[in-house]
Amino acid sequence: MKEHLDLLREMVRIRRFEERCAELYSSGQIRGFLHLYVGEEAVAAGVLSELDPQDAVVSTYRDHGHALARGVPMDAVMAEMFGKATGCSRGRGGSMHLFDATHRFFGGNAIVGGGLPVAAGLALAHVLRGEPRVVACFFGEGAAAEGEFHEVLNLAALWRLPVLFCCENNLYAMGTAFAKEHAAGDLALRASSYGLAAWSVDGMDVLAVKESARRATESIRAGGGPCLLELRTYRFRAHSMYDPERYRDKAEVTQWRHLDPIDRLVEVMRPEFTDDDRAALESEVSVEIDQAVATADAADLEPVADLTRFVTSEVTT
Amino acid sequence: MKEHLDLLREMVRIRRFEERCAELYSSGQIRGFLHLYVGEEAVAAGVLSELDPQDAVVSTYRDHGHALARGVPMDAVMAEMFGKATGCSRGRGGSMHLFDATHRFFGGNAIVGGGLPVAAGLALAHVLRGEPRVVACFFGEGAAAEGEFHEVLNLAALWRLPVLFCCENNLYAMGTAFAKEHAAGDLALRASSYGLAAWSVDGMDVLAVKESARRATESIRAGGGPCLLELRTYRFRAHSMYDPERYRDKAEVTQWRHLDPIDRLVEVMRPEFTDDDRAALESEVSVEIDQAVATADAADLEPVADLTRFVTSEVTT
Amino acid sequence: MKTTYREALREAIRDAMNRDDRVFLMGEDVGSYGGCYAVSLGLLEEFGQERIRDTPLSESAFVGAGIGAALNGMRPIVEIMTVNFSLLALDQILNNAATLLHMSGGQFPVPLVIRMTTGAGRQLAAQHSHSLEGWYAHIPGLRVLAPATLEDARGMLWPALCDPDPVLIFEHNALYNLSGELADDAGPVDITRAAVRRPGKDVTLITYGGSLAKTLAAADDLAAEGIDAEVIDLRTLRPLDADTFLDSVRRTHHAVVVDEGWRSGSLSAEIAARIAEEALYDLDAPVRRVCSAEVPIPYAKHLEEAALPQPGSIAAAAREVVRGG
Amino acid sequence: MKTTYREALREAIRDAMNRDDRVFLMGEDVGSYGGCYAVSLGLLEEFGQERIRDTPLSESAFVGAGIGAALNGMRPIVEIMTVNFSLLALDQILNNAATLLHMSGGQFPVPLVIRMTTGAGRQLAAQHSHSLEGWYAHIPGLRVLAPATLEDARGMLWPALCDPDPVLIFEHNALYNLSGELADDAGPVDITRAAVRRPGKDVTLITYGGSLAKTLAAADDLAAEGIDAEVIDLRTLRPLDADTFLDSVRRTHHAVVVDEGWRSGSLSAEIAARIAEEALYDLDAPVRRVCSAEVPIPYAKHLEEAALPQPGSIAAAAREVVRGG
Ligand SMILES: Cc1ncc(C[n+]2csc(CCOP(=O)(O)OP(=O)(O)O)c2C)c(N)n1
Ligand SMILES: Cc1ncc(C[n+]2csc(CCOP(=O)(O)OP(=O)(O)O)c2C)c(N)n1
Ligand SMILES: [Mg+2]
Ligand SMILES: [Mg+2]
Repeated sequence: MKEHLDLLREMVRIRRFEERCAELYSSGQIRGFLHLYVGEEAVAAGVLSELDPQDAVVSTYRDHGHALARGVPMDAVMAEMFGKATGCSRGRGGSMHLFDATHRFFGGNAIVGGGLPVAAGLALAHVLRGEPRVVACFFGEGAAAEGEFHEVLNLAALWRLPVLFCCENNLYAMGTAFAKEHAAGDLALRASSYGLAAWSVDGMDVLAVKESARRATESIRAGGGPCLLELRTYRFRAHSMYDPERYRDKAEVTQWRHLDPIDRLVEVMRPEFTDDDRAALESEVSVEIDQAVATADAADLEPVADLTRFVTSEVTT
Repeated sequence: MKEHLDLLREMVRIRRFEERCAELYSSGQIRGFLHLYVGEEAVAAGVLSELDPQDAVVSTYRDHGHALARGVPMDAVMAEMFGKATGCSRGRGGSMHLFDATHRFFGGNAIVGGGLPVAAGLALAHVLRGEPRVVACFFGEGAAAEGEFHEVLNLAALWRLPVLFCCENNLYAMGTAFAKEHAAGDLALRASSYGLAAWSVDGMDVLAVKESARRATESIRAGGGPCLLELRTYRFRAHSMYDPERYRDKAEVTQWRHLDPIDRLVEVMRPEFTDDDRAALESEVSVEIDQAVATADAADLEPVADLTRFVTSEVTT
Repeated sequence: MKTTYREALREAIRDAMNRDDRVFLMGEDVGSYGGCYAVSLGLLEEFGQERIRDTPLSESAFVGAGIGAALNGMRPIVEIMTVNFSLLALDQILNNAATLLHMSGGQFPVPLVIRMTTGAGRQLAAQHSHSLEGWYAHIPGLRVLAPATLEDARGMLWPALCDPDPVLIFEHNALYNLSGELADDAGPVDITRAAVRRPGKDVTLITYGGSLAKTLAAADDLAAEGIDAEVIDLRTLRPLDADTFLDSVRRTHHAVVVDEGWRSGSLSAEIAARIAEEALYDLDAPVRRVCSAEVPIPYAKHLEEAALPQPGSIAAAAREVVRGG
Repeated sequence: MKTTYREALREAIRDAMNRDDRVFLMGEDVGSYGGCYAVSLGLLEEFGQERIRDTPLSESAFVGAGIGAALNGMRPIVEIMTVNFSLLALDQILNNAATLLHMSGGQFPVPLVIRMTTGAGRQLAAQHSHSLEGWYAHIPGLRVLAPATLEDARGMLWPALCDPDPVLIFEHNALYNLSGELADDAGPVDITRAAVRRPGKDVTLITYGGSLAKTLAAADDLAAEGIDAEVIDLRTLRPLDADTFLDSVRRTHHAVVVDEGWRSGSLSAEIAARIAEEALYDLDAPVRRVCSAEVPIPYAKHLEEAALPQPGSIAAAAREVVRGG
């Protein structure tokens, strides 16, 4: 039950956070590109609950959920989207580029596929030092059409790099449906042709995701080489705040909303988990979010004079 | 028998041409990088014998065999390597960049994997115009590790582009053995995971190559989408003239030399094909090569004043 | 007729598709999504999915496919969402599109048009805010265009498609919503010459693309102070029409180059170098460049604004050049 | 000790591997083949395949893997066979290696070294003869080095590895066989300053890498005619040590920039622009640039030679600058 509750809390934190971000975007407090994770919470919550602090995470531009589930403080994430000095990237990254060295969160990469080679390299360092660690690398099914997907899967399988490839198959890459992106229907099958263990998971079922992540990370830590999980999920909202969603039916969205990962976990947790418990959880989360917004709002901007700081390292001798 | 003889002639032309090139390199008449096709002749001869004049061909830096088997005049190929104005690329391309518009030979590409997207585009034009043509695209097993291999196979399968992918698996990419290049052992299996027809062929058996190419081109012309042939072959000589071949055993080379595609075809053709026939063929080829060398040697250089011609088109109005 | 930059681009595509069967548009989300910046909105319905062709996320493959189709008789327009992602296809553009004609001794021209978005200013952060058109302007064999006006958005595509060689068109992301009047019969424009957008006699401000409006704004401010600036829009970044800006500098004796690229090694360096080579004795003061700060463009609004050329910094440079330090 | 550029590079790698366990070398054919240009010959036997790591033909993947390994505590040396193929990894270099530190607000430095061959001159034709180091010198966050001497071949690697940020080292293919004397105790060199390779008072010739020898040859010819040329080797292409060449130009009042890149938009433009900005009043004549012809480098020897800077064309430009048209 504790485990279930933790997963639920994580998913609710992400869901409410994203909803608040949408509002803050409308009110102009968040700018740039904003990609929400609503509907996909089970993936981040399930996978990342299986990682250790010493493991590493690589994410995409749709990175809020990964960051929060990894433990990056919500204050720092929200402040980043406000472009503040207290943001987890000191305001330089914004929504798409969350970073946190303390949590070994290697960022939000906004070039589709661009994080995969980096994940392979992080894992290579672990191999060279003989450390039994896992690098979780998130990317979309759209990214799987990029050349880097191929190069990195081959490299990781060849060198048995301890990477957990997490392909979030939400059926769309912006407006491009899966069938217009990939000639072959089964991504996990394709991935296994590289000589690594790969399978599909119901990405709307957080317990299934967690269980698969457990099996995969165990195998990876034991030296079994990389694994790929195809996490079948769906984004309930538009690709970004600019997307009028011309490419899909409302009915399809509704159908997927019936599979809401939060509702499904709550079902599992009933009747022990009561309406009151739910309300308590929601209000706890809401306090956290309000707090994050308030501190972000109050925080200072980086001084303009510091614009070119961090282009190169500040060498302290 | 006529068919056999044509295949044999083509292979012998290539073999002797390459041997002459090696000599001409040693004597300094050919310069730059020179990649010989010795041992792989059955692939070019077998595949290209199944193509029509309206089909198209895309090749690599190891392109002499493809050019000759496609019908590019030997004079023009040799002159190109001499850097002469009469060369098939007017001396600008050299060994790695043979081109011939008349024979729809779209060149010699020296960026590993760089020809594949171009082949897809050539085929796309055929599709858009409704022409039942085939684009034969040659590349090595090393190229199959590049991202472009993945992107193009997916695109071609997705759009059912009429491309015949000819993967010349000669077991080495420069000094990198197959097993150090690819995690998965079976390239044809990998390719078929994209949803296209792919199979392996004994690339040292020209009749098997031809038969496979026939099946593949028939299927492609009939609208069956792309095919991939993994042609299992071997280069008898070094990767290029700079390669001291530290990475492989002499014994391995010797073993493969026993599978010499020319010898094997001759075996099949015996006893009808006599030693005298062979000698006649050899001398016919030798005359052609002598002739090509002589005319190349005698030909003029492009005037230095024309250095910047063809950077952009010369528009004649 | 009242229109926008976006609509003018769309009309140019529509017109080209109607004029020539060999023309088709291909790129990520150009079809059912309507184009990442909505340029191709509605064209799928009009021309069908053969000619308005959504591609997978495979920049190298579909740009290379454009090259192959161009080699084989078609006239493709390839859209790369932004210049940032074009790096994934740069090998195809440099080593194939720009090179095949010469390398084949004149046999294989590549009549391809590639459009892409460039530039910063919308808080999209480092990986979405590059201005790398200067790199493309370095490549022999390419023509590189930067429409900064409605006329050019409407008129550059057709001559680009008629060019037998590859042409790249850079659309600055800040311009899509630019609106204004465009003649009903607006059509093809000259893609070989720079344009004097504002005549003046005291200083030559040389720019292009997304910086044109900022530079014109600076010129207005300068006018109020009695400095009469001439503003030149390069329009064609390769081959450069140097005559137009050299003529101007010979008249004004002062030059400022405005370029959203990072300063070191940007196109602005080439302009400044040409002036130093060809018009040195006409200069009454050193050439000044106003460029982006040499920093990955940050997300936060105040930092991004500080990183980019602005009317204020342009006017300040002009003042310095004209009046001295 | 008598050595070659190739051996000096190898010795630098060996030395770094011995000094620091975190250092490893990775790239195509660096191991059993001995390196495409034989730089790493013998190192596989010495250090084993964990640390001398052959990669598949996947430039983007292994360069990106170098970035990841550097982020995670290692000190990788990544070899890309030539700059021509580096375009396939340019996205990783620009959008990750050069950008992560800033984009993460200072959290993630990338202590990576990437070595690659550049340049023409061996009849390798268009796709193997590019000089694109100028593009890399445009990227904020990178340090870009071009060793032109045995000392620099031997001495640049270690300080590059000590730099907390990514460093690119460009080795001109014509230099590998350069031989000469190197001090037995040759070691790390300063990687921040340009060097005056030949002092002179009449004209400043500014160059780097593969063009240094040609420029020195031109200086000898000029000396015979009574023109005393100062030759500056930039060594570090980013960040540029402008002071060294500006000081020189202020003394000689004449400048010629020699750069094997294509002229328009090459690094030479940046140098010329800096001179025009910072030393305009010191110039007695316009700056001249001697660059490669703007053409994909052709195979034929006579055409290739005509396309590249040569001692003759360098000397001619210097004469023109000093004596006038
Ligand atoms: C190389 C590259 N090409 C295009 C884009 C524009 N783009 C951003 S997100 C996206 C869709 C990616 O889809 P997918 O990988 O499925 O991830 P999802 O957004 O569905 O989570 C595209 C095309 C980009 N950022 N990078
Ligand atoms: C992108 C790129 N990387 C590296 C090279 C250097 N290179 C030239 S040929 C070659 C090996 C290619 O092997 P394979 O594809 O198997 O073809 P083969 O030479 O065996 O015919 C390499 C690494 C190159 N030309 N292009
Ligand atoms: Mg998706
Ligand atoms: Mg091979």
